[in-house]
Amino acid sequence: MSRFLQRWAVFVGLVVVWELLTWYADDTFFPRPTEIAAAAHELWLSGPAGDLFLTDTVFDHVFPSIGRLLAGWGIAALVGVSLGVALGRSDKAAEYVGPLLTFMRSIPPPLLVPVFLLVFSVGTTMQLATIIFGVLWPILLNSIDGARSVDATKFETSAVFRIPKPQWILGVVLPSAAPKIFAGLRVSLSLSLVLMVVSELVGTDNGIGSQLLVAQREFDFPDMWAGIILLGVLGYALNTVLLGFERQALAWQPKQERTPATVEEKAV
Amino acid sequence: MRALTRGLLGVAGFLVIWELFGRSRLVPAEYLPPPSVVAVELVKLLGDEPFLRDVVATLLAVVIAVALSVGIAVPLGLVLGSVAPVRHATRAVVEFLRPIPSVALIPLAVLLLGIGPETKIVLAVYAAIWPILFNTIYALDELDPLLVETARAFGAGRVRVLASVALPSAMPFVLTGIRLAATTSLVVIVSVELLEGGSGGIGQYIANARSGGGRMDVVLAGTAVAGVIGYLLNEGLERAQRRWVGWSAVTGGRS
Amino acid sequence: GLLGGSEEKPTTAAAPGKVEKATITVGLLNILDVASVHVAIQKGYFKEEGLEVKPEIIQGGAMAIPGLINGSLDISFGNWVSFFAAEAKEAAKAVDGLKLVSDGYQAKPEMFLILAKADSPIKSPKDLEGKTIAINTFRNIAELTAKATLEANDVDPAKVNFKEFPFPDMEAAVQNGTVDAAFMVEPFISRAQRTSGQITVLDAASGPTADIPIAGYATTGKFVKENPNTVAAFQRAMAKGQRDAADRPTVEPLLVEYAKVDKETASLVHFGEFPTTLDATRLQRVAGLMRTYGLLEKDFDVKPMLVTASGS
Amino acid sequence: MTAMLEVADLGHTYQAKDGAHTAIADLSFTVGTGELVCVVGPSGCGKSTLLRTISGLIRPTRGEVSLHGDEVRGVPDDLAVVFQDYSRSLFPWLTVQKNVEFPLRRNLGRAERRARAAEALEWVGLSDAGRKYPWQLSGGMQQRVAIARALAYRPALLLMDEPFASVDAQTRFELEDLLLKVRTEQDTTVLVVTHDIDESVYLGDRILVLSTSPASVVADLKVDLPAQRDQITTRESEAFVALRAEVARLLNVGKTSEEVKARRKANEQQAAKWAEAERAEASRAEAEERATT
Amino acid sequence: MTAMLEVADLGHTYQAKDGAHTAIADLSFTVGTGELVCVVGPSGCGKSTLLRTISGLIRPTRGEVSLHGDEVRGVPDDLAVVFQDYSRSLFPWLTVQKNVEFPLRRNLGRAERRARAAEALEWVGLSDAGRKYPWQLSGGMQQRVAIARALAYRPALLLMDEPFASVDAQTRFELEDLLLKVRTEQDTTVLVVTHDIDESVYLGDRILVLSTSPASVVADLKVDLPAQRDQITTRESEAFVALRAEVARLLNVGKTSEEVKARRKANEQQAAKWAEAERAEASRAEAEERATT
Ligand SMILES: Nc1ncnc2c1ncn2[C@@H]1O[C@H](COP(=O)(O)OP(=O)(O)OP(=O)(O)O)[C@@H](O)[C@H]1O
Ligand SMILES: Nc1ncnc2c1ncn2[C@@H]1O[C@H](COP(=O)(O)OP(=O)(O)OP(=O)(O)O)[C@@H](O)[C@H]1O
Ligand SMILES: [Mg+2]
Ligand SMILES: [Mg+2]
Repeated sequence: MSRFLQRWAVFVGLVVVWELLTWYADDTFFPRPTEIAAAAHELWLSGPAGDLFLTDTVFDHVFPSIGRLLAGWGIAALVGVSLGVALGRSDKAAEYVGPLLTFMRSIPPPLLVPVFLLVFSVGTTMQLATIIFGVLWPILLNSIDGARSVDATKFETSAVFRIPKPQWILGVVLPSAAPKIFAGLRVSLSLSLVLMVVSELVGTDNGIGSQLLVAQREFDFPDMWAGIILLGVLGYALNTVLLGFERQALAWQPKQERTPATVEEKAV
Repeated sequence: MRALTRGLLGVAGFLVIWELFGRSRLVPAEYLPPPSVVAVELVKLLGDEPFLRDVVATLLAVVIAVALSVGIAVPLGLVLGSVAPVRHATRAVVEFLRPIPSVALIPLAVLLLGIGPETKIVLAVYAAIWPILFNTIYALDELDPLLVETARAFGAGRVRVLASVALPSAMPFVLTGIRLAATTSLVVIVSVELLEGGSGGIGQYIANARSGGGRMDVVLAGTAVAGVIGYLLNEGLERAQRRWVGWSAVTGGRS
Repeated sequence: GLLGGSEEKPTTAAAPGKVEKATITVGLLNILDVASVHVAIQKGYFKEEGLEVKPEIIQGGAMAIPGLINGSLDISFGNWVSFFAAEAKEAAKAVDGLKLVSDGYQAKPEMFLILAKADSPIKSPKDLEGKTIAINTFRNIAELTAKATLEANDVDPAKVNFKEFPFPDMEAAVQNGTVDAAFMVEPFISRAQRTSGQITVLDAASGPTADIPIAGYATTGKFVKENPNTVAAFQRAMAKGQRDAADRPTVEPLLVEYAKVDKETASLVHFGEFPTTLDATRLQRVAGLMRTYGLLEKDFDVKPMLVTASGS
Repeated sequence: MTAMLEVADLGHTYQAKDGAHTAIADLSFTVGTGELVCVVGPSGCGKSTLLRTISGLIRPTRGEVSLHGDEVRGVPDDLAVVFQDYSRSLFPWLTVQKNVEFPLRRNLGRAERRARAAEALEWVGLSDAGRKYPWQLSGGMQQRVAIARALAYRPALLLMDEPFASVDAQTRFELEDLLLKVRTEQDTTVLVVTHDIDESVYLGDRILVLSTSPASVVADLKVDLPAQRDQITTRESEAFVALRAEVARLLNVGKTSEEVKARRKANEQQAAKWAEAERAEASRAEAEERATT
Repeated sequence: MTAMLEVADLGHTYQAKDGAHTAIADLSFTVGTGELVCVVGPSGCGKSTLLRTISGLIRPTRGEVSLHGDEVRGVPDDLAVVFQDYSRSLFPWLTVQKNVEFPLRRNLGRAERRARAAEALEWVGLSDAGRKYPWQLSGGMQQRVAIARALAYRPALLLMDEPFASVDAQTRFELEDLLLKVRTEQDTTVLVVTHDIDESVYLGDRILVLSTSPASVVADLKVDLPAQRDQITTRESEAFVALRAEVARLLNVGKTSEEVKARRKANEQQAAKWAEAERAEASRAEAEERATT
């Protein structure tokens, strides 16, 4: 409960400061939070009761976007973790494809959109490709790093007991790498929101990102900010779900390691 | 050396596939020119002074952005990773801020910072701090408590523990975060240049090539240059990683 | 500095005169529409007025208005729809609103074309019903003119899907069937016709939208108030530039240089008009279209935005 | 002798998801300044937990620890610990020399810190290893680095958790004597947890015998041996042998089952027979020695 | 007895940035099937390195290791190791029970695996700790988990690196006997590295004495004691005591300086005096025992 308060007190405090600042500055580009909230309500929550007050916009733009985002992130997570573990445990494989991957990692997704357009043509696949291509890297790199950093004694223990490959990967490498993999997953999850927007720059007629950019172009700042806030809310919600999974998966971590209170002076 | 050969083999394999694909007439060569065509354009570009100036502009912006992100994210990560109340208190704000795309922030950034390179650098920093921040926090979570207890038992204060125990121990993973951040800021900077222009750079060069009638060979050559820059940045950082935290490779990351 | 990359060097220093601000930064896009500025720079029209113009290349319109408000741009090129929408939303209220200082570009036939694949079943505007058309930006001049001309051809615009694609990607999108047709401008039209043999379905700058104004140059009310002479000088130089831009041999080599268009395409492109005067009645047509298709919530009078030239 | 360390009604319970575990039930004892107290007790009885509470790393759930009369709340000044898990307590990114220098105060100056570290490494026989990294050393060598680090720090209170567990017998003797020498010279108060009963008698001014988990004090024995110990003469003394047996006996007090009683008897018989055997061996060795010289 | 393990001309040099370090100079020995060989040697001489090469974890830079006549190239089948660094060799994300079950083959079936793990945990006295995590255990308990894991695996070849370093004397005796029992029942070949000379004699069929670093074989002693050992009768036997002294003597052979010679003499004298003392203690204990019963 106190944690809850802690968390939201700061948040609410910032919103209040923002409200006061924008009220004082009175700038069209920075509307007041209350105006944004009104715009958001108008955009998404003024629908019929039968649809839980959700407007058509939610069904036409928000849900498809979220669907693409989750699919893209999910595929990236699958590919990133499996490829990352493989590369992390095999120096040879890493040497072969490492430079290539670094090279691809440095290519801005917007530049690749035309190429994806050629290769995938259809809207959703192309957008998925964009999202995957953008969010894969943190997962991949962190998984490689995590898989590499399995404690030497644990590696030797598993080797000595001739732990079969699948058990070694699932039972030793993944748990060892789990904290790092989760760091990558979390960075990627919010990155996938960013890429969702990027992927809606081209070739779409729906989506949160596309709407946000239209609002931006029309100087409809309350709507634009509402879009930004929606992304924030989504990011927060998705992250909370992921954190829940993470807590389950990392429950074994010694308490003092989990929240490294040991770094702090325990004594008051 | 052998690692290098293998890496080159990997790249060569990719180029061969692309060449075959490009020549297969599955797609018109103007839309996706094969590497042989792009390579010619690339050589031309490398002799082109304005292009080289654009490369320098992008590179400088990336370096500045990475330096700033490290300067912000590492100390912040140390604080958030080690002081639980602060982490809880800021979590909502952080989680809210992270998913806001730089693309949506461009007009606001221009409004606040003008059209110069500051805008793209700030947007790049905004995107690049997250991997460093999170990797730092998670690395601290993994910190062996016995190391901390050792330092504390010998009278090290909180700051000393952070600087001399937590940071070195987290360093390998933080460096991975920095490697991610380096390419992320490269990507963001080129994207901003590409989408909005305003301050030169490879992205703008590519955008010009595109707007002048869709010269895909120039576009891909520019893309290849961006990729090579990213590769070199990463390679440099990996070297640093091997040198500074060589111990982690031997001990398997953990003490 | 180095961070600036290959951004163009400012033209040589100007003779001191009555202008309040001798060096002005002008936001430009790398497209045909701004040929007149390059002509004016090349021919020294700005220098004659004691002005030094520093072109700042922006890629998207999104940067122009914040750039003006923020003061990084003194004057910027931009399309009328954006300027009117911004003004209607009072986006630039902090700097006394946006002011239009010079006309820029105006449609002529064969400039806004909706193209389809050579072997496409779409031959006439009527065939576009129920199809997907690529346009560069939603809710902008392209969508407005497309809808207006479709309607004029008895097609219900509501029955046509629009998807956003950047101009450079449209040719490919049409070729591989991602969209059925695309709304293109020069030089992409010439390229698509030349390399893929795409065919014209509809000229979007015809009928109700014939000679529709496209874009021009704006600054802020604040800038006008503080630098009236500078603005006037800019207007005079631009008028000359606009006039000369109509001359094809002058413009073609410039295109190759600044817009990176290859020579062959440059010799094929269809240019629009470069009007030499700002005319409220003409511009009001754009506002009217915007009102019709819901881009403006209420009637909008463009006249107060105009800063008319004070003698030349 | 003033009481430097005072442990009063100490208790500690670890909280876990699946229920609490009481590691220390109720401990009270004091240690005077300059004293060397050995703590013996069965595996898992709470010795390491005790050291952790004394060093202020964990707060006891009951009772209190005072140093110089002040309750220990954080980590006290001038304290050094040799952890049982020595290999994890060395910093892998620092060389051995730097590991030893790590806790030394900045104000000592670089040269002084170097000198102290070098000296301590020499004490433990690792002069050559200073520039290596801990993971390049063997287990026993790592343990000696941890000892060197604690000694170089010159703490007022030195806590050691089975500090000689990983070194060979010969080195162990040398390290024991080293510890005695250093603590006399520097007037350090020392608490040593050990599993070796002989060692506890040899080293200690007092021996604290703990019960099985949760730990409580079974006995607090004064070691009535001359302050000046010697691996040969001390270990042969009547008092040493008596104490040794006493400690062994006390260590089994906690257990009460029939089986344990039987085992105790067996052990004591064994001890007797052992002694016999030792004697035989000794005379043999002596004979041999005479033969070789 | 057939030679199960054959080590021939083995040498290992660690490469480091700042020069190479030769850990093993030249080792040759064989171990027969079902034999229990103890390895003793000074700290840092290369014992752990030897075990690493035998288990195929590192490739020796010279010579070779063969098992059943085949050169060891990878990790051989049916091998278990108790690492010196036991705490790091446990998986922190698995409970103790799961840690012990971890290496057991899937085809054993769940119930069988459970049963074996439970049995092994009971052997080492940790029946209650099965559902805890390793980091919730004391050092000695963790070490016993590592032992239980190796025993539950029922390997043909068992390598143990100072497996009893962190447990108290009583538990140590019990674990020694457990090891002897298990290896007889399961006909396991065992190699134990230990620092405790008594332990090496008590446990071993043979004792391999290594020199100081780089390791070479100083002596390969046959332990001429009845196969059936007993903590009491065995340790009192003449042969035991003689061997004990022999090993102690040999361990110092590697050192040649004057100082070391002197120390050796002192040690042997001490051993003699110690034996005397032991006897005295034993009789005292006996007297006491008589008094209490
Ligand atoms: N972090 C922890 N969480 C829960 N229980 C713990 C924790 N640490 C130790 N314990 C328990 O507390 C008891 C005492 O542990 P402690 O480490 O103090 O024993 P010890 O006397 O040092 O034993 P040893 O001689 O084997 O090292 C043990 O039963 C152990 O299981
Ligand atoms: N990874 C390594 N890199 C370099 N040198 C090493 C490495 N591991 C061990 N050594 C060196 O090899 C020698 C032998 O080490 P090893 O661990 O085999 O000794 P040990 O006999 O097991 O000693 P102890 O009884 O102290 O555990 C030591 O001098 C050590 O410094
Ligand atoms: Mg302990
Ligand atoms: Mg060893």
